[in-house]
Parts: sequence; C-alpha cells; structure tokens
Amino acid sequence: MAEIKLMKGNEALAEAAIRAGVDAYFGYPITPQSEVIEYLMMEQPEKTTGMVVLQAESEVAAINMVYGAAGAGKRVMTSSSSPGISLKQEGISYMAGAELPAVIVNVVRGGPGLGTIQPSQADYFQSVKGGGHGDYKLYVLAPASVQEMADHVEDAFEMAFKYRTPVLILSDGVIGQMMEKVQFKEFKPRWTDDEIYQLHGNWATTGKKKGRERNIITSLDLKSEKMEGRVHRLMKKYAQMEEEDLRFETIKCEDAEYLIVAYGSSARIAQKTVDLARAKGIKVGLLRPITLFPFPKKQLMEFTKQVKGILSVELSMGQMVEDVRLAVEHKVPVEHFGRTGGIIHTPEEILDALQQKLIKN
Amino acid sequence: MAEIKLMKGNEALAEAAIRAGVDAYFGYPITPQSEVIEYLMMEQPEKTTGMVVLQAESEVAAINMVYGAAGAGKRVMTSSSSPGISLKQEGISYMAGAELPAVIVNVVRGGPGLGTIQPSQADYFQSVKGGGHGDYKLYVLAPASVQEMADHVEDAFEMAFKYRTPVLILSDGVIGQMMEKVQFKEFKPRWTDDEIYQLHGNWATTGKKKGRERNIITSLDLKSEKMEGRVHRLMKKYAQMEEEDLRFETIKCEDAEYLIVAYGSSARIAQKTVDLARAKGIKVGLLRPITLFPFPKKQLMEFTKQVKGILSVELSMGQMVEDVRLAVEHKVPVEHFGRTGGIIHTPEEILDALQQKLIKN
Amino acid sequence: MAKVIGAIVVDNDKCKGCEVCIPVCGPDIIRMSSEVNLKGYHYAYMENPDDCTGCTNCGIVCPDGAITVYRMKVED
Amino acid sequence: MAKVIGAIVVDNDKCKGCEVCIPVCGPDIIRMSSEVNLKGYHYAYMENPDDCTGCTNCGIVCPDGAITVYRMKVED
Amino acid sequence: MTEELIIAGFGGQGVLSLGKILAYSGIMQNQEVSWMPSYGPEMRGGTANVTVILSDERISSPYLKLFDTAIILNQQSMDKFENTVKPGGVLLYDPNGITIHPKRKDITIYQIDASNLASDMGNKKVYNMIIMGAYLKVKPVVQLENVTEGLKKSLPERYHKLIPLNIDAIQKGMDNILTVNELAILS
Amino acid sequence: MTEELIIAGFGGQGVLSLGKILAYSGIMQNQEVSWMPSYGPEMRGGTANVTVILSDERISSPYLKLFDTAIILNQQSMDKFENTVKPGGVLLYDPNGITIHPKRKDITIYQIDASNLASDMGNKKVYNMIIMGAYLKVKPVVQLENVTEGLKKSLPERYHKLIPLNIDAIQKGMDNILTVNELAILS
Amino acid sequence: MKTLDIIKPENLVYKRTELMTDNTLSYCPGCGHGTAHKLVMEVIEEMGIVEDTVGVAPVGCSVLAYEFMDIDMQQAAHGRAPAVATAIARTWPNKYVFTYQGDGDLAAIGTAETIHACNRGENIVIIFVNNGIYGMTGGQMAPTTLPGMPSSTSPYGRDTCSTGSPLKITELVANLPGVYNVSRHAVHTHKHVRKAKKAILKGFQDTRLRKGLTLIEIVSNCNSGWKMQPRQSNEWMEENMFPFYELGDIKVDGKMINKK
Amino acid sequence: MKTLDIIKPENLVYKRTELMTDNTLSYCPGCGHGTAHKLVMEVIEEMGIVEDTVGVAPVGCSVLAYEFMDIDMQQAAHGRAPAVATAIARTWPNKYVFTYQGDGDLAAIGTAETIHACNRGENIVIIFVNNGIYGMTGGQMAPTTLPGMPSSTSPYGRDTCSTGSPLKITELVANLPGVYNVSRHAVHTHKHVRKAKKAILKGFQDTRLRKGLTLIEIVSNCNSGWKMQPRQSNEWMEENMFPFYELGDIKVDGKMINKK
Ligand SMILES: Cc1ncc(C[n+]2csc(CCOP(=O)(O)OP(=O)(O)O)c2C)c(N)n1
Ligand SMILES: Cc1ncc(C[n+]2csc(CCOP(=O)(O)OP(=O)(O)O)c2C)c(N)n1
Ligand code: SF4
Ligand code: SF4
Ligand code: SF4
Ligand code: SF4
Ligand code: SF4
Ligand code: SF4
Ligand SMILES: [Mg+2]
Ligand SMILES: [Mg+2]
Repeated sequence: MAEIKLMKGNEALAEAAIRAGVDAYFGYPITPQSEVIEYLMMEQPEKTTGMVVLQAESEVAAINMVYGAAGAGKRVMTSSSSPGISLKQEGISYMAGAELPAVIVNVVRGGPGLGTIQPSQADYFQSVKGGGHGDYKLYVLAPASVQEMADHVEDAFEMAFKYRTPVLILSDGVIGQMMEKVQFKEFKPRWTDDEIYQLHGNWATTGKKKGRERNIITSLDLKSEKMEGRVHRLMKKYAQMEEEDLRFETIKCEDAEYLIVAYGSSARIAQKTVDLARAKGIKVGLLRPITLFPFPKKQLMEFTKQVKGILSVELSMGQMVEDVRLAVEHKVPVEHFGRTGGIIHTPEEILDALQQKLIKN
Repeated sequence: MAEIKLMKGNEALAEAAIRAGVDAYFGYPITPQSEVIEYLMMEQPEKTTGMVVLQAESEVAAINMVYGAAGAGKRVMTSSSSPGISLKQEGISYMAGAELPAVIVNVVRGGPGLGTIQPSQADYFQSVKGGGHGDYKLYVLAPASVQEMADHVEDAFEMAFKYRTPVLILSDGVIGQMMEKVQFKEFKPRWTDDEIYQLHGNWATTGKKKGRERNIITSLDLKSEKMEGRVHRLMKKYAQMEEEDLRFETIKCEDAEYLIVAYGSSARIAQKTVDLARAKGIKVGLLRPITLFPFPKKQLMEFTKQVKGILSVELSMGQMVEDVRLAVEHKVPVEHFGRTGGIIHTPEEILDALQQKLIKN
Repeated sequence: MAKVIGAIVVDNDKCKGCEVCIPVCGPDIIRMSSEVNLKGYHYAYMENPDDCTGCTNCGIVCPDGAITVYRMKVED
Repeated sequence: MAKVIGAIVVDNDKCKGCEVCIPVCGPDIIRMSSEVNLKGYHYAYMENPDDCTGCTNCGIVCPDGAITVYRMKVED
Repeated sequence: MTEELIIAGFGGQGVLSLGKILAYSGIMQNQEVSWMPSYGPEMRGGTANVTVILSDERISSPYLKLFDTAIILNQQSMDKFENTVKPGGVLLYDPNGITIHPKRKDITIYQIDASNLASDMGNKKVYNMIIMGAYLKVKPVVQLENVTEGLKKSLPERYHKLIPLNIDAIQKGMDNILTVNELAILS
Repeated sequence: MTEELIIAGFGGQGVLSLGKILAYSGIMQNQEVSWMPSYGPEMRGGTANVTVILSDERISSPYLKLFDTAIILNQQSMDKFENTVKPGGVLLYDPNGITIHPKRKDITIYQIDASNLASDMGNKKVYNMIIMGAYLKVKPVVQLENVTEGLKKSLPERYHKLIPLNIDAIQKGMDNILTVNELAILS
Repeated sequence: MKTLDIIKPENLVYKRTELMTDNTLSYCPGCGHGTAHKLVMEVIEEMGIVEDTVGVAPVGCSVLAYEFMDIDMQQAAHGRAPAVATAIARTWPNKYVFTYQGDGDLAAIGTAETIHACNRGENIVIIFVNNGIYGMTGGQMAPTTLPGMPSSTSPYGRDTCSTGSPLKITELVANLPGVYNVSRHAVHTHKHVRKAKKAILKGFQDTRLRKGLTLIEIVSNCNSGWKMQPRQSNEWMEENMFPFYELGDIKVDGKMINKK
Repeated sequence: MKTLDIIKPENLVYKRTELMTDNTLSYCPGCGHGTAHKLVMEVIEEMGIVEDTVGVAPVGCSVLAYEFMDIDMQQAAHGRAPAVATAIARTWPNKYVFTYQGDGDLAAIGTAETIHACNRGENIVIIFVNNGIYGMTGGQMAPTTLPGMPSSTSPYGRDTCSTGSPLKITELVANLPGVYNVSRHAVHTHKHVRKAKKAILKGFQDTRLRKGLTLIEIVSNCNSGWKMQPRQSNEWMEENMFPFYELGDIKVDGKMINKK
C-alpha cells in the first residue's frame, strides 16, 4: 500500500498532478492556492517527469497558455482563486468552444471583488452556469477532502480527454489549506510524443503529418449554421456526461426524513450536523454531489419520495439551492442555509437552520 | 415633441449617453457594438458636454477605468460584446463589491469562444447569475427596440445611483445593429463639481474635504465578519430592487391560454408569433421581462392560474427558462425554444415549437 | 547571346483586381481586364506578353497568389 | 557658541523593533528594549540621550512613524 | 400597409444606404420602419444585405425569413434570396453579372440594368437610386416627395446639392424597369 | 477517542509546525487527523492559529468553533480563544506577555513558562516542543515514540539530528507544567 | 516565342506555395496579409518543417489564417497568441512555433503577453503585421495609428494629446535581453518581400538552434481601414508609415543594431 | 539639559505627518512600504492638496494603503491601478491622482495598463515600490526578481533561462514620449528618503502643470519574502538590488538623462 502522507489539499493536488503524468502547469499566485505552484517549483518535476511548470505574467496569460498546450494534445492544468478565475472566463469560454481538454482548479475565497481570502463557495453559479459567454458548460468536480484533491486530478483529466472539454475542480480555502492524510496512486508516465500522435493526432496541433489534413483549434464559426452545429455538439456531450459520469455520495440517507445537500467543505461540516441531529433523534441524511455539473437531479427527485424537506447548505447566499429546486420540481420544501464572506458555518448552526426552516415550520 | 430620428440601436445608445449627462465612456472595439464608441468619437461630446470618451487598450482596462470614474462619483459607462464582457468579469465583480454605480452594455453575439458575430442571447446566465466570482447580482435591463436602447441609458443610471450598483444593459446584435425610429429626451446637463460634492461627497473619492472622513472605494474586507456584512448589505439592495424596480411588459395576455416569455430581440420576434398564433385561433400572450434581474417571478406565478403552459424563447440553448421554472414552481409545464450560434429564430419556428411542445403534448 | 523570356498565368477567379502587381513589373506588362470575374473584380492579364522577362516580381507581390510565372532561355 | 541638542520620543506601541533607525543615527543613540510591547516587539529607545542632535534621520526612516524628534539650540 | 423588403448585393453597391433612404422616406410619411443589416467581416469585399420593413403598425420582428420584395444585385445574393420571396411577391434584379437568372413562376420578376444606366449618367454613385426608382415604380410604398425628404435626412448637409441628381436617377430607374415574368393569376 | 485542539499564538512561535507534528504523530498511531490553519496576510507579524483533530474515526468537519483543548501563546489569542474551550476542557498557556489571565472556572487551566524554559535551553527553536511536552503531560493523546516518528516525518532529513534535542524539550515541558485552576467537579 | 510555349512545367519559376490552401483569402483586394501569409508558408516549405510547425492565429483580419495556411494552427483569443505559443513551444520543445498577429492584437490588448513572452525569450517567431489600424472590426484606431491619421474612432485624425503617440512596441521589446532578432519589413514590392522572407527564414532557423525569440514586424496597408485603393494605400504607406516605422534590422543575433 | 526639557511643542522638528492615520501599519517590521507611504503623504500635506488628491491602492501588501493614508482612495484590481487612475484624472482634470503599486502589480499582471497609461501620458503620478518579489502572497517570484534570487516559486534561485531576466519596466516606459519624469530611489536611509521625496514632490507639481506622467520607482526591501531581518535586508538590497536597479534620474522634464 502506498505511503500515507500528511499534506495540504493544495500540495496534494500538485503532487497528484506530477504523478498523473501532467505535462504542464501554468499559474499565477493567489491566496489561498499559491501552494500549488510553490509545491511544483519546489519538487521540480521538470527534472523528473519533464513536466513544465511556469509562472505566468497573469491569470489571463495562464489560461491562454493552458489553451495552447491543451490544443497541442498535452495534459495541462492551471489553478487560481476567485478573482483570478473571473479573469480567466474569456479563456475558459474559448476552451469550451474549441473543445479543449484541460483542468482548471478554483480554490474559492469570499467575494465579490477582492473580498476576503477566507473560504467560500460563492463561485458555484460561475462554475456551473457558465461565467463566460455563450452556451457551454464545464464538467465540475468538488473535492471534499485532501484525498479527493489528489484523486480528482486524475479523474478530471480522464473526463477532460473523454469529452474533450475543460474540467473545473471547484475547491475552497478549507480543502486547499487543511492537512489530512493522503495516499497517492502509482506514478503514471507522461505520454510520449508518439502516444500523443496516436491518441490525439486526429485533432491536436502536433504538426501536420503527411497523410492527414491539418488540425485546427478554434472556437470561431463565422457561419451561424456551423456555429449552431458546434453548440449542439457541445450539448450532446453534456447530455452524455449526465448519463455516464455523474458522481455523488450519500451519507446516512437510508432512513433520512430530512436531507442536507452540500458539497466540498460544507459537506464535511454538514456531516457533523448529521451526527448532531441524529444524536437528537432527528433523522437527517447528507447527499454530497461530487460532480456539480452533471448534477444529481434524478437522485434528488428520488429522495422527494422519502424526505420531508431538503436543506441546501453552501458557503454562499444561495446558489446551488436553485439547482436543487429545479431538480425536485417543488415536490418537497427546499431551503437554503449558508454563511458568506469567508465565514464558515458550524455544524450547530446548520442544525439550527434545519430545525427552524424545515421542521418548526 | 422631439425630432424623430432613424438610428441604429448602438448609435441611439451613444446619443442617449451624451444627452443623459454621462461624464465618461471607456471602451474597446468589438463587433457588433463598435458603433457606440465610433458614434461618440464622431460627435465629440468632449467639446459640447465635456463628456470624456477614451478608447482603452483592452476591455480589462476599460472596465477598470469605469471603476475609477464611478468611484469618483461620475456617471460612467462602457460597452462591449460577449468575449469582451467575459474579460470584464473580475472588474464587474469588483464594482458590485465596492458598490459602484455604472452602466455596462453587452451587445451579445454567439458564443462560446470567439464564436460568431451574429446575434445571441446566450449570455443570460452570465448576466443574471453572476459571471464573476462571489455573491452579487447586477440590475439587468433588456432593451427590445432602438427606442429602448436610448431610454434605458437614463433608466440604467438612475438605478445605478439609486442602489449604488453596476447596471447591465443586455442587448444583442439585432437590437444593436437595426435602425428604427427613435426620439430622445431633453439634454440633461452633466453634474457640476459642486453637485457631485453634494450628491456623492459622502462616499465618492472626490478629494477629502475638510470636515469629513476620507472616502474609500474598496471591495476588500479581510475580516470575514465585515465581509459577510457587506454581502448582506448587497442582498438587501437586491431585495429592494425586486420590490421597487421590477419591469416587464405583457402583450395580448388578457385572454392568453399559452404564454411566451421572451426578452430583447426574441421578444420582438415572438410578438409576431403571437399574431400568427392568434390568426390560427391559438390564444397566445407574451410576457416580456424588461428587467432580467429583478425577474418577474410573482407575475409569472400569477399567470399559472390562467395559462396551460409557458414557452421560454431565447437565442440560447435554454438559460432564462431556469428562472421561469423557478418562478412558477412547477405549477404549469414550462418549455424552452431557442436557436443558438447566431441563428435567429423565425416567428413561424416559435409557433411550431409552441404547438409541438405545449399543445400537441 | 542567350535571352530570357517569360510569361505569367493569372488565376482569374483568384485575382481581386488590386493592381499591386502592376507597379512592380519593370516592362509594364500587366493591365486589368474590362470584364469582372465571379466575385465582381476586374482581373489582371498580360497586355504586352512579349516583353515579360519572367522576373517573378508580380507573382511574389500578389497577395492572393493568383500569378504563376514561367521563364525560359532562348538563343537570341 | 550655540549648540544643538535633540531628543526623540518613540511610540512604544507603534514601534515594531525593526532597528532601521539604528544605522542612520550618527551618534549611535538608539538601542532596543529588552521588554516587548503589546505586539511582542522589542522597541527602540534612547540609550545615550545626551548625544542626540535632533537630526531627524531616525524619524525620517522609521517605517511605522513611531519616532517624534525635538531639537533646540542651547548656548554652549 | 406593410412592406417587407430585402436588398442584397455587393458591399460597394449602396445596398445599406438605399435601405436607409427608404426607411427615412417611410418615417417622412409617418410610418413605422425598421432596417436590419447583415453585418460583420463577411461584408469585406463580399455581400451585404438589409431587411427593411415599412408599416402603418408597430413592427414586431425586424428579422424575417420571407419577404414581399427582394432587390437582388449580384449572383451570390440571387442564390441566397430568390427563394425567400413570398408567393405573389416581387423580385427586382440587376442582370449585370448574373449568370443564373431567377426561375420562379409564382412571383413577379423585374430587371433594371442599373449598372449601365449609372455609367450612362456618368456617376456610379447614383446606382442605388436607379434601383430605388425601379422599385418605387412597381411598389410605390413611399411618395417621391418623401424620398426627397428622406434623402435630406440621410445625407450629410454638404451632399444636399446632389439631391436633384439622385431624383433624376430615381426617374431613370422608373423609366427603365423591365418586366421579365409578370405574375398572371396568383397575386 | 477524539481530541479537538486549537493552538494559537504569534507567527514565529512555531504554532503551525507544532500542530503538524502532532498530526503526524497521530498518523503514526493510525489515527485520523486534520490540521486546519488560519491563513492569509493577517499572519504577517500577527497571529497564527491551527485547529488539529485527532480521532479514531473519520473526521467530518475540520473547522470547529469549540475545542477540547486550547493552547494559547499570546494575549490576542487569549482574547479570542479563551471562550472557545468546551466546559470541562483544557486551556494551556504561556504566561509570557499575557496581561489578562484566563478567568474561566469551568475548565482546567495550566501554565507553561516555555519562553523562559527555551531561553534556559539556549535554543529558541525548541519553544514549541516545550509546549508540546506540557500538552502531552495533561493530554497524552499521542505516545512519545509516535512523536519521535512524527518529528522524523515532518522535519527535513538534515534536521533529524535535532530530534533528541526536541525530545529533551518535550520532557522539559512535561516537567514544568503548572496547574492554575484544577477543575473540581464538572469534568 | 509564343506565350503558350513558355508555359510548361519545366519553365515554372514562381507559383503559390502548396502550403497555401486553395481557399479564397478573406482579405480585401491588395491587403498585405495575403503576401505575408505566403512568405511564412514559403519558409516552412523550404525548410521542410511542416510536420513540426504549429502556427497561432490572432483575432484580427488574419483570424482565419488557419483557413489559408495548410499547417496545424491554433486560433488564440485576442492578444493572447504569445501566451498560447509559449505553452506550445514549452511543451513541444522541438517544434517550430510562430504567432501571426496584428497591431491591435499585439500592441493593445496583448501588450502584457507580448512583453513577457519576449522577456522570457520564448523560442518562437512572432510575425507582427502592423497596419496602424484595427482592420477586422472596421478601421478603429490602434496604438500604432499615426498622429493625425483618421480612423473610425479618431475620425478627425489621431490626437496624440489625448491618445498618446504611436507605440513602437517593436523597438520597445528589442531592448529586452530575451529577444534574439528584431527587424521591420514591408511586403508591397518584390524587394521588400525578399528581405522580409530572409528575416523570417532566419527566425525559423534560430528557432531550430533554440536561440530564443524573433520578432518580425511587417508594416502593411489596410485599404479598407484607410479608405484607399490598394496602390494608393501602398504609396501612402511609403510616404507616411515608413518614415515613422523605419524599416530594417533592429536587433540581430541578440545584438542591437546601431543606427545613426 | 534633560530630555524632558527638550520635548516641548516648540522644539518639535519631526513627527509623522497627520495625513498618516493612527492605524497600525499592516507591514512587517522594517518594510519600506511604511516609509514610502509617509513620503507621499508628506508631499500632499506640504502642497496643501489633500482636498484635491485621490490615491489608488493596488493589490499587494499595500492593498490597505487606504487604511493608513488619510485621503480619499480607491483600491484597484490587481495590476489595474493605472487604468483606474486614468479615469479619475480624466474625469476630474484638476485633481492630483496617484497610484501606489508593487512590482508584481505594475510589472506582471498590470503590464498593459502600465505601458498604455504611460504611453498616453496620463496626468498622474505612479509610485512603484519594487521589492523584487510578491510580498503579499508569500514571496513568489516577480518579473523583477534578481537572477539567482530565491523565492517561493523559484526556491532554487531565479533561473533566467526559463523565466527571463528581471524586467526593468521603468527604463522601458521611460522611452515613451508620453512619460515626463522617471527616476529610481530608495527609502532605507535618510539620504535616500530625502531624494525620493524631492522626486515625488516634483511629480505632483508637474501634475499641477499638467505635464503628464511621472513614474517613481522605489527599490525596497521585503524582509518576509527575502527571509531576512530588516537591517540585513537593507544591506542585501544595497549590495544586490542597487547594482542592477541603478538609482537616480532616468528622465526629467521629458528628457532622457544620459548615463555613461
Ligand atoms: C476580447 C476581444 N476584444 C475585442 C475583439 C474585437 N476585435 C476583433 S479583431 C480586433 C482588432 C484587430 O486589429 P489588428 O490586431 O490590428 O488586426 P488587423 O485586423 O488590423 O489585421 C478587435 C478589437 C475580440 N474579438 N475579442
Ligand atoms: C487577479 C488577482 N491575481 C492575483 C492576486 C493575488 N495577489 C495579491 S497581491 C499579489 C502580488 C503582489 O506583489 P507586488 O505587487 O510585488 O506587491 P508587494 O506585496 O510585493 O508589495 C498577488 C499575486 C489577486 N489578488 N488578484
Ligand atoms: S514576371 Fe516580371 S516581367 Fe513578367 S509580368 Fe511579372 S513582373 Fe512583369
Ligand atoms: S496582384 Fe494578384 S490579385 Fe492583385 S491584381 Fe495582380 S494578380 Fe490580381
Ligand atoms: S534625531 Fe538624529 S541623533 Fe537623535 S536619535 Fe534620531 S538619528 Fe540619532
Ligand atoms: S525604525 Fe521605528 S519601528 Fe523600527 S525600531 Fe526604530 S522606532 Fe521602531
Ligand atoms: S480590413 Fe484592412 S487588414 Fe483587413 S483584410 Fe481588409 S485591407 Fe486587409
Ligand atoms: S511581506 Fe514584504 S512587502 Fe509585504 S509587508 Fe512584509 S516586508 Fe513588506
Ligand atoms: Mg491592424
Ligand atoms: Mg513586490
């Protein structure tokens, strides 16, 4: 069994990237995720796996570097936090449009604006509805532990290349900054040039080999008919993701009369609420979406047969709650509880909210 | 009565800005809205009203110029189209956080990515859910005619200063590029320095006058408690907007059995659908949200008592339809119809969709 | 003595009638047609074919790559 | 002959003990306290007050603006 | 009365301004108008077209798929727009540079040899006004005095002296329109 | 067993690494652990704190408002964290620089004069290990041999020779802890 | 001799390189973009490096360069081509990577990406087509627009008091140690074309030698934006652009060229 | 004479300007930011222009400058202070507008805004505190980091082969015609402070005369980022930073200063 390490979420993510055979990382420092690039610079994977690590001049440059490497068939990633991710929206929309596989990590802090550097989940809308322009979606993974910060890297690349789409790992300051035990998978070598020619030579700009058409990476279709076709192609992928690659976890849901829906750090905290509630005799379960898009719509609908009410718990003023409401089609009451601005809710607060909003009413 | 002119929507918006006593415009060219800055440069308001017009080096610079002038108590605006608006997301989030009054115009084109320059409404999510990071909203106006492109400028500034918030005018290539009749309001002089000191001297950075505290424009609160307070203050404003400044229009709804919900150019096209439908004996009405946030939730809920189904018509793969669904709480069927990628739906197509999705089913 | 003679072939449909090829031609061989092509442009042609030296100047500067140049030596 | 004498007042709670004021003091007057202030810093004080010329160097370079300088002329 | 019209041709043929003058003329007679151009880089040396609607009522959709009238000034536009004329409608075209002439039988088709007429008048700029004349001959949607007013509105002051020349061109167009295919019964 | 602990003090006091060594020690005895620091610019010359949880079960929330134990190393932290100790819990503090001593009666309060003990040992760096010793004396959540292992894991190889010194410091802490307020009944 | 006798395969001395596709260029008649495209493709063909070349197209009139250049290409967001190229060159160190950018793209919105790619000395070639205007969007003022020159956003001529002087970004980046070759050319006459091609060739050769970044500015016309006929625009360019944007070498093999 | 006799209001010769608030500076002990703050405030106080001055704070350690400077201030997004200042200066042409920025802010993410504000010759003063590192975020490499200098993202020292040479953006923008004054200073000794203050004063005076843009670089320490004690950091700065970032005037009254 692999060695157990104690690491920060950000560091675990960086280490996992090296081990996942990632070819390149481009990023710009910002709290609370600068450990990602710092760890990589310290480890110097350039000397071992050959992974390129470059500090870009800005987030805008970084995301466009990701565009370039992804378009050339490489496994490439970037990470940032909220304001930096906002700056990347044009680039992300381009990548979705050009159908480029890459991994973007957002270790969310409290906004809007410069806000605070403390943890938050208020970038949910931006992540799942499309913070950039146009009709597109990202495949969004929400790790809730240091172990998942590590594991999701490989998962994210798998999805990125399966669908040729940018994948977002939506983390937050808690998960990024905390240390927990983590175990890493075996090293996975970077693709050789030949492997890339074989795997991605039919679309990536690896140099036009004899006998094939030139490969073009673009999100432009001046002709609207073609552009609509492109968007429909994207939508088909998104439908397939919903079918094949939805992920979620249920905790103590078997006999639950009330359901908490929470992801990431909120799910960790809400898990304690579940225990507190059960200690008081209130049967609460937790549904933790691991993918935020696709969202466990059907599963939530299923629960409407069982539970009396649902509480969406997020470190925001209420964003995911809309998706929960859309999913359950108003069959049971859906309420929101959340703190914002970097304040982290306590398990006790959540229990209070649940009682007040769903039970006492 | 004021003279009737024939103008493009973009030009009418620019002329209205001059007449509304706007102090400054900062922008960067992009199709289909470059006429805004071109018109202003041609008219040289600098020589008449003293309005500053500057072509910035990028959209990022432009939005931050808007931040600066707004923070100094001036009426300031910018305009762009989808990719440029994505680049502005960090700046917009900052302005929401710093509570700055300003007007941002998005003349939407088809995305994602570079996409097409043809009209689209696929930036709805970005506009109303928050394309930038953090918990915030914009007051969003959606003009559906050249006349409204003109009128909304003054309306937008009124809201911007009433709530000290950035206001988005969400237009599209149809409304921006078409010419129609337009009549302008009387010239409204720019605020004098003294007026600004009086009106905004309590918050804007106009130079610290004796006897008052210094004014600070910032979106930063390193202390989470303060940051949460800031966000709560924002949420209070948004609630007030819903109470006091919601706008919408209903067309032929009195006896409607089916309701189309559409805004901007789609509303224009759907209006023709209403006529076509009624000619066929199908009683269709149109609800046109004029503000997309706040959204006419209660009004839609009211209509669930009257209509058999609702069709959300947008030049997108389905974005506003989520807000319609959230509003009507699943009391009547809600369907979406829309084209994307720059294709504009025809009145006939919309009627077909209505019949197939809501009536035949 | 050997002399060099040349000829050009203009792809009429590619030509956009920009006339950029005219001033670079020493012997002043190129003129524009009075007809227009499918795209509505007057296209270039050799008005004085005999004087062409096949120097390639016109081909080199043609933005649309519409000109192909041939050259051969002939005994005087 | 007139002589100039000076004195400084250090705001102990503002001082962060950075010692930047020490090397700019010609007469080498400033030392750091052995106690710490509320923030945990050793703060500056005049070890040899008599030699201070009130030249203001220390005040000028103090990043935290913790030093106030006084000066007066006295007859020798 | 509602007239839904498309004008399509090369960028340099004055397509957009013809539409604009028509729209202004409509305003002069108190009509509702809309003018919706194609736009963007495909205009570069390529085609341009504009949809103009004149109506006595509030105009809903400014964007249309089918038209009462199509004015077509080059082959690409013919390929694209011949079939967008409503049955019983009108297609007016300049035969110059047209290699595949319109074949529809359910509409009325007219020709106006505006390219040559403009050369005759020694001023290529009046090309679109000749077209205008031909159009107004068969579809008198706006009165000539309102066109004059429309011209005044849409031309910068310094060009107002050219208005008589433009009116002449309109007359020329009216006088020289040719009927290719008169619609017998349908309309 | 679950121990929920906060350690709070100045940035330079080794607060975070103390927590890390504890967490690593927990891992050495097969426990679940979490280590959640405060982070950000307020750390600049200011305070730092870290929440450490050691448990035999899967840890849910790594972020807590109430603690079994608080280790407090400066006045600001005392102000902020005295009241976060659960009734019946433990508060351990270094009296150095503390002007307002803790007043709670429902918890057990200990002092460890680690600043002076570290000076005595002639090495300021062992400060946090003295604290560790005092803590382990009253809350033996990890065994000493696991601490040694934890130190090995968390210190870079080149510092391993300092481990004996650290163990000495832990011993010093264990030997010098002072009970200020023994909780009589409550616990 | 009859023309037809000359036109034989064995007498062919110039034809469009095969690396230009058969698609009709989207450029206006006489626009220098087409000529510049040909040059780059000729160099790649002559060096025989098409299998190892990746181009990056900008946003600007040449956004569709990938329709015309028969090589693998990426279309970058407006101004970001140097960042895109950086990543390709770093992850594929043995490829030839070039960007093709306009002046709005490179010197306005892309300023930071340009300067930092140059400063890092990325092993790429930048082809910078400076026509002093935003061609694509309809002739707006660029940072490179000449003083007094009209454009759709400076209809009365560029006013340097309010908008600053034209930015010579080429000279600016030449000073950066990471930059290996910098020169300025034109492509409206055969002589200029030949010089420009030589410089491009050297740039790609130096890529092979991993020497760092080559930036080649091509001062070009924009008939549409300048509202001129092509020949007239080329004359105007010679008279007005060249005196300000002096042609010639600026930095060669890492050494600044001293001009008197 | 007793100390207490000297400490009388009439003998006061130096105290912190009243335009510095009483808030404790958020800077590390000995950080030059505090001294630089004082200088700017002293100039504004001495010129009596507080009622007409607007400052723009960056994102960086000095993000909270508005907590310490008792004047109206805006906090700009990372790198965008020159754009923010541009708008304030243009819409309030009679105000004194300055930005206060770090090297990451001004020379990395803000490169485009810096260059274009300079090129347009905005009537503003830019105070540019170059400590060769990203202080705020924990000591990452900046474009200005010296070769071989360690930072948290160049833990083995900056490798110029991969990251380029330190960017002297000050020299770069000095070449732009819109820029009126450029100089480089330090604030760790009284002599340096006095020179720096003179330059800042001249900058604000030239704002009054509407001369255009003044950029003042202050080479400063970052004890935390450099992992040194304050005094040690100042010595290191003199030995390592000053030889590379030469102090002195670079451009005065629109004229480049020739250095031998
Ligand atoms: C983010 C963004 N901003 C603006 C635009 C609009 N835009 C397209 S091309 C262009 C300018 C191109 O000018 P230049 O780079 O000089 O190229 P040219 O067309 O002159 O060759 C602009 C502003 C865009 N597509 N994306
Ligand atoms: C868009 C964005 N990117 C990154 C950051 C994170 N960040 C804050 S300060 C800073 C660097 C500051 O360095 P510098 O400008 O040199 O200032 P110093 O702290 O050294 O004075 C960075 C990268 C941010 N807040 N916003
Ligand atoms: S090849 Fe030379 S001589 Fe012949 S037509 Fe072309 S330019 Fe003229
Ligand atoms: S240069 Fe080419 S496109 Fe232009 S006229 Fe000559 S042949 Fe035609
Ligand atoms: S005023 Fe001058 S002499 Fe007195 S302590 Fe300060 S530096 Fe020393
Ligand atoms: S310079 Fe100021 S803060 Fe530093 S030691 Fe001296 S008095 Fe204290
Ligand atoms: S607009 Fe200008 S740059 Fe663009 S293709 Fe036309 S001439 Fe060339
Ligand atoms: S981190 Fe560096 S720049 Fe920031 S306050 Fe500390 S010493 Fe100053
Ligand atoms: Mg250009
Ligand atoms: Mg710095």
